[in-house]
Amino acid sequence: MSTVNLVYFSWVRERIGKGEETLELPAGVVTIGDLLAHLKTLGAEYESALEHQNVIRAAINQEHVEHAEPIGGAREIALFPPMTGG
Amino acid sequence: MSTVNLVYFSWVRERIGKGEETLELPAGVVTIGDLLAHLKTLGAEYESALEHQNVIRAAINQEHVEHAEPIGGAREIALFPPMTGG
Amino acid sequence: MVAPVTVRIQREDFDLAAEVSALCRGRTNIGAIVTFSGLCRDEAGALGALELEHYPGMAEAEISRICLEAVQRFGLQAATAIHRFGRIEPGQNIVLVVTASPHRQAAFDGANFIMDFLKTSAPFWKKEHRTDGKTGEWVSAKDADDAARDRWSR
Amino acid sequence: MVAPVTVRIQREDFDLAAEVSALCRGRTNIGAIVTFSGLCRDEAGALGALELEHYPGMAEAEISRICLEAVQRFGLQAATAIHRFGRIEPGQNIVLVVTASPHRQAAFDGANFIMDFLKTSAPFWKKEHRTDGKTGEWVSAKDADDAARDRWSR
Repeated sequence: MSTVNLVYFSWVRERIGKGEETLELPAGVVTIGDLLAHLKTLGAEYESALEHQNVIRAAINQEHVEHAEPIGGAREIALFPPMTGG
Repeated sequence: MSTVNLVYFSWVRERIGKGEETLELPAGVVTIGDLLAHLKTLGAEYESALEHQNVIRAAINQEHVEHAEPIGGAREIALFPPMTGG
Repeated sequence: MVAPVTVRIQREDFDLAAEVSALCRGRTNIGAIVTFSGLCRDEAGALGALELEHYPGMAEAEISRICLEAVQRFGLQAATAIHRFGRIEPGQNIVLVVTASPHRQAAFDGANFIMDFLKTSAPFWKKEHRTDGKTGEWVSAKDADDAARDRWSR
Repeated sequence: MVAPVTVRIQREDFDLAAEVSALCRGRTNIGAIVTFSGLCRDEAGALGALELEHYPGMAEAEISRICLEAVQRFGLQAATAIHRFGRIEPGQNIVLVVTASPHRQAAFDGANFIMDFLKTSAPFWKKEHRTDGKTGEWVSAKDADDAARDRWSR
């Protein structure tokens, strides 16, 4: 088990119903992809937020990463939709 | 014979030694190219200014033209080096 | 010499002229300054306001990375990027980018590059508040923005 | 509605912020404003000043033609171009271009296009006054500027 701070933005945040949380991750959760699959088992709000898994973007310690990226000793993992700034 | 106002800029003006003049053009002067050839017969200062004839730019009535352009009833013809504004 | 990259994420508006002056200060060989201001459009009267959400910390970090890459890639003398968050109404500023270079094309390309990457990589999200009072929708990312970014990797 | 193209040839300096404000006035759907400021470089201390000669009348006419073409080609909402003449010292402004558009790439391309054509077609000539007191040389036109212009006809 490892502990990680999760932060959510935009409609991912709205659908999950909170902006951040701290979770214990099971040993099988190695990559961002594993994390998304794990979160979807936690309830309908996660399922709704992460339904179209391929559009979800992730950042580890405030840097963009692919879904295949190992979580390693991440302090903070962020999940959000494609960005629309500028 | 036709009468035309000529204006000169930059080193064309400096070498000819004046910024403008009014000239009577002989009937054989039909194009800008003819005009340049005619001017070069008027003295060493014109020869020096127009020596490299292909770099000289021309405008008729304040619009850029090629050397092959007929002068027609031009009110004002300008001769100058390549531009270096901006 | 001031550090070549200035990045700020702020709720308040910015002052174009002040940012250009700040970027020029102490530099005597600038030949070209390009600014890009991104404004909130009124969408023919349909849009009441945008609400901009951002990821504090990462927004600064990501835009700084983009600006530094632009400085190196185009040989810029300096670059400034300011991105606002919170409620922004039509006609108001959203983002400012300023680039300085001895030569004009580098300044143009640097600002264009920063905006293309900022659009697709800076962690900001826009929600629309419509004048008809309907609940706002989140603005969708555009494929055209990805394409604009990808042309720089050619 | 203000006319979409504003062109001025003047001895005095210009005010970037004032020109941007003037161009925005009465327009509520601008999404992007790009400005280009061209400055006199100090050439590592060698340059004392530039003396800019121009062809009065044609300078306005030619820059107006360029701006109108940019407005039509890129669908700009407005364009402003101001070119100074007379003595200009290092660090001082020479030229300003401002473009406005609903979308960012049109604003960037419009300003870039105007500058490329202004460089090669607007009747201005620069003479250098050097700090070593030597008689100034006329600045030569650059092939690179012709090439920059010609890429727009592709």
